[in-house]
Amino acid sequence: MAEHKETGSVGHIAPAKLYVAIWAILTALTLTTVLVSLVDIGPMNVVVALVIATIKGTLVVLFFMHLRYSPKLTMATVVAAMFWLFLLLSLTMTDYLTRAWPTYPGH
Amino acid sequence: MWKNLPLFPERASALAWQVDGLYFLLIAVSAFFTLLIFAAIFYFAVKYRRSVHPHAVQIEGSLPLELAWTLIPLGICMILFAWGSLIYFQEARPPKDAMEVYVVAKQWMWKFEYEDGQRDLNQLHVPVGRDVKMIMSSQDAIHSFFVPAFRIKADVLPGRFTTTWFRPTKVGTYHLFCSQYCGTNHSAMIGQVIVMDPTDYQAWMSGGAGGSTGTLAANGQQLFQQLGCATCHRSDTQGRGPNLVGLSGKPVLLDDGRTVIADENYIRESILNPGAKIVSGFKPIMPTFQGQVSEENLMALVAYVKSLAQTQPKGEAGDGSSAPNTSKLQ
Amino acid sequence: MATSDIGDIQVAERALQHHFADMEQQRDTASFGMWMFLLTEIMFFGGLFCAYLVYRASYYHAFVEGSQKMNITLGATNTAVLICSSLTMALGVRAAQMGKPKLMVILLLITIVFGFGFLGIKAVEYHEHWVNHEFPGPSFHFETGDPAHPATDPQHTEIYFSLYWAMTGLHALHMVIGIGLVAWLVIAGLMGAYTPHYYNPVENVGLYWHFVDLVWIYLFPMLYLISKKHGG
Amino acid sequence: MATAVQTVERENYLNSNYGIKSWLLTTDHKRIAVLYLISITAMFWLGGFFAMMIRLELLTPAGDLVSSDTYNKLFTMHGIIMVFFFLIPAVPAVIGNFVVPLMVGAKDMAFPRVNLLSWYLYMAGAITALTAMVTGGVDTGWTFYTPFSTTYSNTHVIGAAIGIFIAGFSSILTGLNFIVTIHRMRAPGLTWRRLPLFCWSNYAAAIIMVLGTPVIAITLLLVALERAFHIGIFDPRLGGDPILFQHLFWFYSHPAVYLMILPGMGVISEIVACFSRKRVFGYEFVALASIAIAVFGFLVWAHHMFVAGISVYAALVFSLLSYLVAIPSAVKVFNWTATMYKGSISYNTPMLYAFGFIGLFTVGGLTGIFLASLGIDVHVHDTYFVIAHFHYVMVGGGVMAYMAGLHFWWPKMTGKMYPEAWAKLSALLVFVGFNTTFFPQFILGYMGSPRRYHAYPPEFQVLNVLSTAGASILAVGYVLPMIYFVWSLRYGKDAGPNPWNATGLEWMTSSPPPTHNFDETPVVTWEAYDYEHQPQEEITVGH
Ligand code: HEA
Ligand code: HEA
Ligand code: HEC
Ligand code: CUA
Ligand SMILES: [Cu+2]
Repeated sequence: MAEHKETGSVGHIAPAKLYVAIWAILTALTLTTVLVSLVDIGPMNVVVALVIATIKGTLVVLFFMHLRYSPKLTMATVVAAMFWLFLLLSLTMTDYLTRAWPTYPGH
Repeated sequence: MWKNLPLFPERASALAWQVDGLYFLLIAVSAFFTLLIFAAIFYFAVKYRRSVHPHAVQIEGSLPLELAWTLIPLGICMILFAWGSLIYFQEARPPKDAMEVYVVAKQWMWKFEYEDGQRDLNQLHVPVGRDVKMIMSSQDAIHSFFVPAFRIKADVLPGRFTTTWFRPTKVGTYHLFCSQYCGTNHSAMIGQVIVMDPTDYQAWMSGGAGGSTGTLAANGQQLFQQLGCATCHRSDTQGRGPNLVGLSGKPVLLDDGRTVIADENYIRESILNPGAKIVSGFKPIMPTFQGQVSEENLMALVAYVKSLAQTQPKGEAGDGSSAPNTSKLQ
Repeated sequence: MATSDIGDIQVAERALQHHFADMEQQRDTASFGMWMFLLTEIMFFGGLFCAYLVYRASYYHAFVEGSQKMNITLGATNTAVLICSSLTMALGVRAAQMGKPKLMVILLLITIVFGFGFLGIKAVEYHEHWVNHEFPGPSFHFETGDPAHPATDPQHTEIYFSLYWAMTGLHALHMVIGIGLVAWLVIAGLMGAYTPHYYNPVENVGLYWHFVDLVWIYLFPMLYLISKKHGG
Repeated sequence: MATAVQTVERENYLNSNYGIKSWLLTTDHKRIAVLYLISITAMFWLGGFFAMMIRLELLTPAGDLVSSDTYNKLFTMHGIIMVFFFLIPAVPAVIGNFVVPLMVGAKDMAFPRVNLLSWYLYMAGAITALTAMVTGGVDTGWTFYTPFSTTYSNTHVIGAAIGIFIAGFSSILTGLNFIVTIHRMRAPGLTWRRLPLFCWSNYAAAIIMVLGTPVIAITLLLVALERAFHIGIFDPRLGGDPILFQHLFWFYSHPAVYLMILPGMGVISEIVACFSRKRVFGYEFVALASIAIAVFGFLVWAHHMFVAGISVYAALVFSLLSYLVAIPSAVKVFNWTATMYKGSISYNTPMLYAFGFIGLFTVGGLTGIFLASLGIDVHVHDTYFVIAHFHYVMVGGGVMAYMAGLHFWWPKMTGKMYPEAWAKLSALLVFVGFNTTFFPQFILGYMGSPRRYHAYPPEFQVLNVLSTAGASILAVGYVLPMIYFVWSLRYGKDAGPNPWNATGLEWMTSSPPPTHNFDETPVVTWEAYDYEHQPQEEITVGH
């Protein structure tokens, strides 16, 4: 079969300690994001919240979901998902964010 | 028979020629490529038919050819794109001194309100040679304002204004279609655009057609008092709200640092959803008027606020005179 | 291709479907299929994320007011519960990989308990919103929190709640399905269906479970933690 | 010709098992393809029937045949059926399902049971939607624009939306199956560069199914929720934005139009190569063009919304991108044409349809260029120009390709040849009827005749009469194949494994293929379309 090189791609067994460590980090990050939300740092609130969520998400995908040990094809799938979601959001926003722009200078 | 078979729409606006020009170019490009492909297929199919050409010559491909038929169409496309966009920008940019007509679309009719307060149903009267700007919104579903002879079309949305404009160049009566599907009588939501001689137009105007009740702006001024807007928006700087004189068309600095142009939609939004854009230096205390003003009243309010931009606000003068620049016929 | 010679080979062969050449091809295929499915799920939620983004940009203040009705303590607890369930799920898959079916069953059962815990807490929250008329529709009622800020339109907060219910509701539905799938694994596990040579279903349900966790990881800050400061 | 006398009937997927159950519970991709073939044909007839009703109503300017409400339901149901229940599944689910596993040398799809589930979901969706139609109909147009669909229509919108929602999952699962099959199930030696272009284009289409369909699913779900609970996401009275619906709708529905054409393009590549007896010119470019269309197709959706009230700047971006997506299509058209150069061309029915496809798709595609141009689209948006454009690409392109493929693989699917002379006649009728129906609509559209109009101004009548006349010819052209295909099942000549003497693994097994497709897994050592080494003499049919 064309793409059958990565033997044991799915079969990788990660140490239990690693899982527990990831869990600890995730829990800590949850606490952090709640605490940060209680202080007002203006627009940075959103940024921090999303960055933390993204770190958490990445950890889940890489370790709990074994993406780190998965074939390239699987990684490509994840990247494609992120990319298309980005397309949906960003191209929609090209409309909403520029609606109020003037159609010509000096209006 | 040929009388019943017109093949090309009338051209009755300044813009129509430009659209048609691009259309002809597109037809030429399409005809060229279509004929090219048809001719090639026909020629190959005959020349290399199995009976005379039993053994195919294997040809893998050719990079130069691939590049050629990628880049040449691409180049043509960029020209078409640029031209099309230029026309579109013109369409999206109403001239400043255009005469304004407010349009309320609803299932299944068109209501027009002229600056002077005339109202009309399904018939739009405009003088020839004058720029006309349509400020439109819908009471229910989405409709679309389409006048083929002018080559313009714009959807009419509920909950916000859309605009379009045209300058009629030929006296006559033209189709007005609702081109966005809007329910049972969508196909009956048609009307006429009647382009008149300026003198006829004046006569029609003063004929009191449609029953005028004071100018739109004057109505708006009344509402402005009734709804209590005037308690906050005063013509000095003492009010709790910003002074609206001279607002329309000017850039407004918002408290989040953005600047927006105070066009019809901004004024509309300021009334219905004042929290969305807060003017810098003011508190978000203005209550929303969503659900309290009808579409028509809203248009009157907007017309009034816009009229305040003139140095001598029409509404305040209360003279109900026709638009100040009627004389500027082109 | 030669199959390995370890003991459970028979279970594995029974599980090999006729159109695959070997277990490895079958396993890779199943896993890839699952990832593809999760990709479609992302786009499925993506439509809602898109609506959320657009309206949050337009009606920021109304969204802030809506988010203040959220119970952050419960939300955060639920996040923690889901993370714990993900841990037990991951360990459960690991147990299956290592050929410890009993351990796997226990871990999966704990996962189910966490799952129900999440739904229970969510139900408490839903109930609270329901009695407060924070459910979109004719019965919706919302007082703007701050009289000094009448500019926010309660109707826009209604949009916030529409999105809140749609997103968390869809997520909860995924949880319910997930619990069902894990329960199925438990039963099959008790019957000895999985061996180190054949545990695709465990692996795939695990992927699904983590994905549902992942969605919540985003929903939590988006819906609960918009801003504490009034009127932002 | 008579050489292919089969003495003992070989066991094949059709005769290996009889009985309703063996069909309804089958996991054999070939049988599932046949199930799809039957259901999709029924849907095409139903959609075609609605089309004929539309055309009859439009014979006169007055709205005299049916009431306006009925007319609105007619074009809505015509659009919904033709798009969601006919053309989107047509080529992939019927032809793709049958040939892709054969082409890649696999015993079946990667997930045979999921494949069956897809068919059941399709049926469930179709029945739900049809029930909504029978019990009162839907009148929103196939585009379901809000707030009309959510607030003002009082027809069975929820039923139709749920039907499409369910069928959407059928599409998602089919796409998923294709992607995984093509990645994981290829025979040894069948590298990506040796993959037939039909597989490439189905792969590209599958990308769209998998990434786009979920978005329309959630969007229609929101429409249903909005109707049921008034949640206000698209309701302007609550501050919701009806244009957001259009964004979400077209995010799927524009790529969906490529979903409808891409598999068809794959069919054309196979056929042009086979009947020119040449390798497809610029194979790599054609293959990559498919992927490019699938990816770029996601970037252009707002070109359906140029006059909807979107930002002028967004309109510019989407117009530019719409031009870009046209380029890979152009590359394909040129490469097909070049494939015929110095070929050895025969005029069998599939090839006639392929000629038709290339010509009509070119016209349809080039008029797409008109629409992508902002200045022109403002005028022709929502007129018959758009109707003509998309019938040229969908009927002139999509349906032509489907017919081409059906004729091409019919011998493989059934083991029988269809009657060539009748088939040629019907191909001709379809071509003539099609152009008579839809060419006048370009003129109508530029004249300003709006679409979805039940009655129209009298000056448009002559062109409309012409169009209706053409539609009648078209109908005859579509009825004929139906008759002779059924006829051929009994009276057709035996086809033999490879009647076209084509390359491709699907031709290396018997017709109809055995349940397991291949007696032993093939090992591929040659390029796709290796017509150079395909012996010439063996051609049994055609001339
Ligand atoms: C199979 C379906 C299909 C396909 C393939 C296409 C292909 C294209 N479509 Fe079409 N389209 C539809 C189905 C399809 N469309 C439908 C259903 C609608 C209406 C929906 C509704 O409102 O109900 C629609 C509507 C539609 C609109 C919106 C119109 C409106 O409502 O105002 C636009 C605007 O840009 C558009 C553009 C294009 C373009 C640029 C292509 C391109 O991909 C075409 C590319 C092909 C070519 C260009 C031809 C081959 C090239 C050459 C021979 C070389 C020479 C080329 C150049 C010089 C450029 N289409
Ligand atoms: C795959 C897609 C597809 C296909 C194949 C077709 C096929 C046809 N379409 Fe359709 N069409 C659409 C997709 C499609 N259409 C869409 C998406 C719309 C927009 C809907 C909307 O606005 O929401 C539309 C709209 C549309 C309109 C515009 C309605 C309006 O806006 O008011 C018209 C008008 O002429 C039309 C005509 C036809 C005709 C004559 C055919 C013919 O090709 C059909 C020929 C087939 C047959 C006739 C069936 C087989 C023959 C028989 C069963 C014989 C017996 C029957 C009789 C002779 C009565 N279609
Ligand atoms: C309670 C006081 C109050 C009332 C009543 C009120 N406004 Fe305002 N208005 C404000 C304040 C404060 C602002 C500036 C902050 C903002 O943008 O919301 C404002 C802003 C505006 C603006 C934008 C002005 C700019 O400079 O950009 C417009 C237009 C407007 N109001 C129109 C109206 C109209 C029309 C009414 C009546 C139907 C009305 N207002 C009633 C307080 C009020
Ligand atoms: Cu109003 Cu169509
Ligand atoms: Cu499109």
